[in-house]
Amino acid sequence: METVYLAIVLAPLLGAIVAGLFGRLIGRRGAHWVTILGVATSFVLSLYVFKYMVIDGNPAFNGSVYTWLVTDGIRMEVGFLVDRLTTLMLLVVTFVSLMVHIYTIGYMHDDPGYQRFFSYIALFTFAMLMLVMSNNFLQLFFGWEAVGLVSYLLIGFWYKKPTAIYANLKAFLVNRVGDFGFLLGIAAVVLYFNTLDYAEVFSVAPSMADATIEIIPGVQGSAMTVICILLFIGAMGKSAQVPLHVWLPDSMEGPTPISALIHAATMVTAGIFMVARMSPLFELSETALSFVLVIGSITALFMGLLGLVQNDIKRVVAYSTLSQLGYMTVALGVSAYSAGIFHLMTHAFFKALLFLAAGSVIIAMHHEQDIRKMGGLRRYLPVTYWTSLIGSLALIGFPGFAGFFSKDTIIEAVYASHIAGAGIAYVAVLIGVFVTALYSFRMFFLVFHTEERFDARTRSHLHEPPAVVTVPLILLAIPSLLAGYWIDPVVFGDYFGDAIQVAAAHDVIGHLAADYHGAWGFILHGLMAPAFWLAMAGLITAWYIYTQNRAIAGRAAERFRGLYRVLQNKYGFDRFNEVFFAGGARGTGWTLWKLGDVLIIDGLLVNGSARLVGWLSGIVRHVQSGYLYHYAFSMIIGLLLLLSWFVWFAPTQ
Amino acid sequence: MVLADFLILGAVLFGLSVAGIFINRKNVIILLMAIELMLLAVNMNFIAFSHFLGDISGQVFVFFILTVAAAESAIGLAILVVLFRNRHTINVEELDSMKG
Amino acid sequence: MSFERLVFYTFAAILVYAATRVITVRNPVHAALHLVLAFFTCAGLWLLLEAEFLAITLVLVYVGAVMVLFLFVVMMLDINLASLKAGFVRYLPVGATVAALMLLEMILVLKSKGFDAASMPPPVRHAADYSNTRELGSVLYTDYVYPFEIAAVILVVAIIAAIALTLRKRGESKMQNPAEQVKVRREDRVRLVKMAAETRKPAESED
Amino acid sequence: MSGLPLLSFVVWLPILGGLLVLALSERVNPRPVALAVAMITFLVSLLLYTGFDQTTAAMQFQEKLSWIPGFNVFYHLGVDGIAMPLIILTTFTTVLVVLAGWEVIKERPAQYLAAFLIMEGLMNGVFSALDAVLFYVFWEGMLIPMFLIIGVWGGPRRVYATIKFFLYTFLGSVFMLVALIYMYTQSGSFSILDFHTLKLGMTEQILIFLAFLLAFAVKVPMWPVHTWLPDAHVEAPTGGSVILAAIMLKIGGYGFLRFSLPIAPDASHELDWLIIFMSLTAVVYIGFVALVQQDMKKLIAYSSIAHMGFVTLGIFLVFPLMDANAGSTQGALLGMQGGMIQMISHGFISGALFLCVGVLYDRMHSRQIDDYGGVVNTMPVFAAFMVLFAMANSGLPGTSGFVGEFLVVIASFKANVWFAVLASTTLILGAAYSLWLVKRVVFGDIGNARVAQLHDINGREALILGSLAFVVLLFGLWPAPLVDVMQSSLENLVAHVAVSKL
Repeated sequence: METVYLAIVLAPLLGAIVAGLFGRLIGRRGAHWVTILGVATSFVLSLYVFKYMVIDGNPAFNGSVYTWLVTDGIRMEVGFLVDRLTTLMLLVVTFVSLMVHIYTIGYMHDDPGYQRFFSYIALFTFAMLMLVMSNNFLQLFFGWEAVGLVSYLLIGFWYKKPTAIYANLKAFLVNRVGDFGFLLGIAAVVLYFNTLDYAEVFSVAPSMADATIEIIPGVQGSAMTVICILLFIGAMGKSAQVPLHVWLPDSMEGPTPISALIHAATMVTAGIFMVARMSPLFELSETALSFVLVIGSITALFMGLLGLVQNDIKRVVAYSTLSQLGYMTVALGVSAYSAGIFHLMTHAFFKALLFLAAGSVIIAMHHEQDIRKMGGLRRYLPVTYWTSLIGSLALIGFPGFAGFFSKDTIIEAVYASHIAGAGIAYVAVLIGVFVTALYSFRMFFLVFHTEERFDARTRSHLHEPPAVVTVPLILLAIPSLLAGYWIDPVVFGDYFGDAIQVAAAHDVIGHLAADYHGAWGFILHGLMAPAFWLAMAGLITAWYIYTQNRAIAGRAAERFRGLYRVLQNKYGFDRFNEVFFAGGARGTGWTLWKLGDVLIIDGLLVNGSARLVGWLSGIVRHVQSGYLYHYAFSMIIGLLLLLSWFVWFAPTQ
Repeated sequence: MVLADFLILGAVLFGLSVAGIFINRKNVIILLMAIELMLLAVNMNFIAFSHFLGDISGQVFVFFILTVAAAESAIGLAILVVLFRNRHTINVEELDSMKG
Repeated sequence: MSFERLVFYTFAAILVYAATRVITVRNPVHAALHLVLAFFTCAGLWLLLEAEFLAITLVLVYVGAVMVLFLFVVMMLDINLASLKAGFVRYLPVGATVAALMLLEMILVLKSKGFDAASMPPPVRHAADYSNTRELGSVLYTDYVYPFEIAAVILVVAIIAAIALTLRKRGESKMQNPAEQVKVRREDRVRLVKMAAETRKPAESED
Repeated sequence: MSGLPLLSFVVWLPILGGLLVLALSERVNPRPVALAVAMITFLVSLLLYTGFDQTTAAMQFQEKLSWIPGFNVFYHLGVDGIAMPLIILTTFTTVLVVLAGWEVIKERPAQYLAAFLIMEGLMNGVFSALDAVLFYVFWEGMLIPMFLIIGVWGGPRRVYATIKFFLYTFLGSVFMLVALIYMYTQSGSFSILDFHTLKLGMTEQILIFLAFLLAFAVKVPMWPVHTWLPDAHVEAPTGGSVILAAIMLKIGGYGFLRFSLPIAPDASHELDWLIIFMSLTAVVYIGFVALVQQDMKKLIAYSSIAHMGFVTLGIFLVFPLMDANAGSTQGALLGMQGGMIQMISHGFISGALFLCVGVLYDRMHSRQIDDYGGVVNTMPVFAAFMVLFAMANSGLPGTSGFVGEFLVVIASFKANVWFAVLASTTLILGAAYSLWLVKRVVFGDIGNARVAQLHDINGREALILGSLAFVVLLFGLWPAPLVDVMQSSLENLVAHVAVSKL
């Protein structure tokens, strides 16, 4: 089986290298065929692994493939841990990546960097697979940074656009802030477990539950809490949780396919996957779980709110991704890891769908992204219309759709959880449902239903994009509809087996499973739940405001002008980062350089000492006056001093 | 005739020659003479010690001091002559070309 | 007051007076002569201390040679006295204080117990036939022969230095340089010239 | 193969080669001759690797001839796991530098190449000398060619820079000489190995340690005494700053491993807080300073100071680790290996970055970042290399820059949490200044007309950058050969240091 796993990982890499280095040789068609072939093979192999692992029920595979470095008793190697969690992630990543590859043929059709783009997204798939399949912290970190690198390259793909190269630098640096915490977490793991291998760490973990670490001298903190929080900081950076979320909206500068692939389906979920993978560690620290919960709920609610005021189609979807990531983090917070992963899967499908739909709208409207200049596209883009309707319904959790199952389970789980902060989280998550419905259908109506707000010239060649764009939309619409019905095995069955360990006290899923009887039962039960009503309320208010009486939106913005302005500049995060961090860093750098280096060390010590010697010798020069008698006098005075020393101070024997 | 008397005399001579150096700092010849005087004072002490301690080596040393003093004044005067021949003056104030 | 003490005090007085005059008189020639006087009185004192060889040497060497040299130089260089004497007293106070201070300290040392008559053994009175020169000579050529040689070398060096410093080669004097003369070669002096043999015609040769 | 005096070849071959190039500089084009000499030396140094016995920490390829019998001084060469990789780094970089200076150096190329070859020989001598006097001769000799290189072929302010460089290093090394002589008086011989076993009291050790510290801190350069490096780099010609960054900084680190730690373990243990404080300030303080530089070479120079801060941190972690877990040196090897690998990898990366700036400088004759912009539009291949090296400089896993930093951060976390926190700020700062440089120079629209006329890198430059990229990626993905070579030597050093000498 090891060769299969190697093939899954190396196929996209091979495609990337061939497309990247020999792009000009194999031409545009060659490039996209090579990469699609690579990703397709890994998708097919993932299906095979899914059958082998889940259907035939073979045991998980955990072996090291290549020893990177062995020092001081710590083995650092590249290894694969393929269990049910990995297979699920493999499926999601390779499927979405394949869809995006196919979609890109249409989207990047007339882009000069065609081959380069394909090699990057194939390289991204390789990096994501390395991350997902790793069995030790080193390879996880390798995948982590490689994914960050490729997202940097992709966001800045159109390097001529100054906003793009600003966005990719920002994305990389914010990711690096997350990786800063992540690396410290790994170092802490090495300190306490003296190994990087998951299996060894998880087996020893329970005995380390009450180990202590002294961060602030004198204060003994719980080691597991510190490790989990540090690892979660890494996840926050990658999965764009509140303080480190600032890069995701800007990453929309990149081409839409990568927004779909990276910033909706795969890379941003890496953080969620990592926390789920580290469930044995997280279960040992209550404070870490509540920390995750609080961060998740803040992100879910407040990022959703921002979605309301965005006018760029991709930005709205980006903020909805942020909010949904918040939901997944909330799920992890209440130890409902399976629900989190399940939501990750469903979200990957319908969010990729929404992004690609937005992409196709953009292609049709000739790269017009402002929803205020769209409207009434229902008649011109039927396929896009229906697929994005399915996507939106799945997003808001309309019963029967994929989103409903995963999001409602999370809401139920939060309701059932007793972790500190669960109450607030439940409230935030509920309001979030209403807000999600509101902004997603606001976008939907403004783009597809209201009056046409574009000029004749765009209308003249407004037509459905080619099949290569619409086919992926349809292919993605199917799982957005049906993925929900896998809830039975994935969430409530023991699909994950020992991949995810949940402490008895926190087992909210087990608690929910008590009154869960089949998917249909779940739907019926869901109809009575508040979440459904809030979603419908959101949908209706969106319908009323944006199709019937748009003035209300204007008046609301007018009346709550303060709140509106806060939402407009995204709670001031961007300005704060720009002024405090970037400006602060440049400021300190400047003062340290000008004051520290140039003035003190160079000016005072180095050149200063040279000037001192010069000044001193200037004085000493005058002692040699050239007059004979001065010399005679100094001799005699010297004699006198000697004499008086001899007379007064000399030690008599 | 006590040893102390001679030593006091030597000291007086020495003091006078030091004062002499300070006083006519500009006349090199007087400086040389003051130095001769100083040497004389020193010899006086030597001889006094040699006499009162009955040890001849004091006088031997004076013997050598005389030779050195003679050599020194000879060369001093030679320098003075050459100096005068080149600079046409021996006034110390004008001879400050060796300034730092 | 024994006669000896009387002689000592007169000589001392003259000596101090001569010394003060040396440094205060305006004319260098007078200064030199006062110095001669000082040397003579000092020789007298040394005779008092039974160091007659050195007294005579002092008179012979110093007065005879060095002071003559001084006078010779003073006469030769026509020094304008005015500039030398200007600002005569500017350094007087400093000089006086330094000299006084030194004198004070030396006398202070002398006043200590170490030097008064009590602690010193009485000076040995030599017999009439005691010859200071023989004693000095015996010591000089036995224990101090090495320094003696060095003293001789110093004197030679002084002589050569004095001559070298003041030597002046007058342009027009024709001097023979033996080194040059010896170094000549045959080619410089003799030049062989090849000439055709000339036969004398019989006729011309008679007249 | 042990018959051949390999080390003498490695030391004297380039020096004689340099003199040869100098001799026939007028008659024949010196470049191929210099390249040939450099290549032969590189191949000979590879023999050092193949013939190297990785199991023992003892000195190998030893050569010992009496040099000055009067003072018991020997011409004693030998190399172990610590020195051998550095020698190969030197020979490898010199080949690249000779290639890099091919077309660029117009006036007096023979002297330029000869200076580099002679310096290479001297540096190999420094790494392989086992006799204190021999070491000191090579150590001071090495300064002269660099003094000439910066002084003659440098930029406008070269005289100030080169004098400052020379005096700074010289001031440091004078105290080292005093320490060496003192130890000679104590032990009667100048052999470094004897110094390692020489019994020394605490005050002696502290004084000797401080003497060595001054010499090596200036060389590394460590934080307060680093201001000569940016000036030297800005004024040095491309080849000069590559050698300066790639090898001369490593001599400081090598010095700590060869002299300070083994000779004065107790003093090092006593003063480890000072070194760690200086290294951490270097990482953070210089990180910020590098951020605001306007001159590309100065930025890379400051970045190499920050990276070298990691080396000294890694080396001196052994003592806090011993304090942290009661004397056991478990984890100390991690830090030292991290420091050592960081030295080698930094040699490649900063060498490559300087070559990149050199490539740009040869075309545009300006090092100011603002003069560039959108270089990727006219020089795509070069842009790819530049981005790769910038990523390696910010410690991206998969490149050799990551290996050293990863090991040092892990070891420093074992020693003290705050060391690790401060050390890993380099993750953010390193990425910040490297990528901001790349953003302003490489990406974006074409900055100005002159950038528009840039032509992409030619075969020669591609060969140089390509080989460096290959090595950076090779050691990033497969660091095993590098680590195994130094494993036994570092274990021996850690064991030696753990034992007190009082």
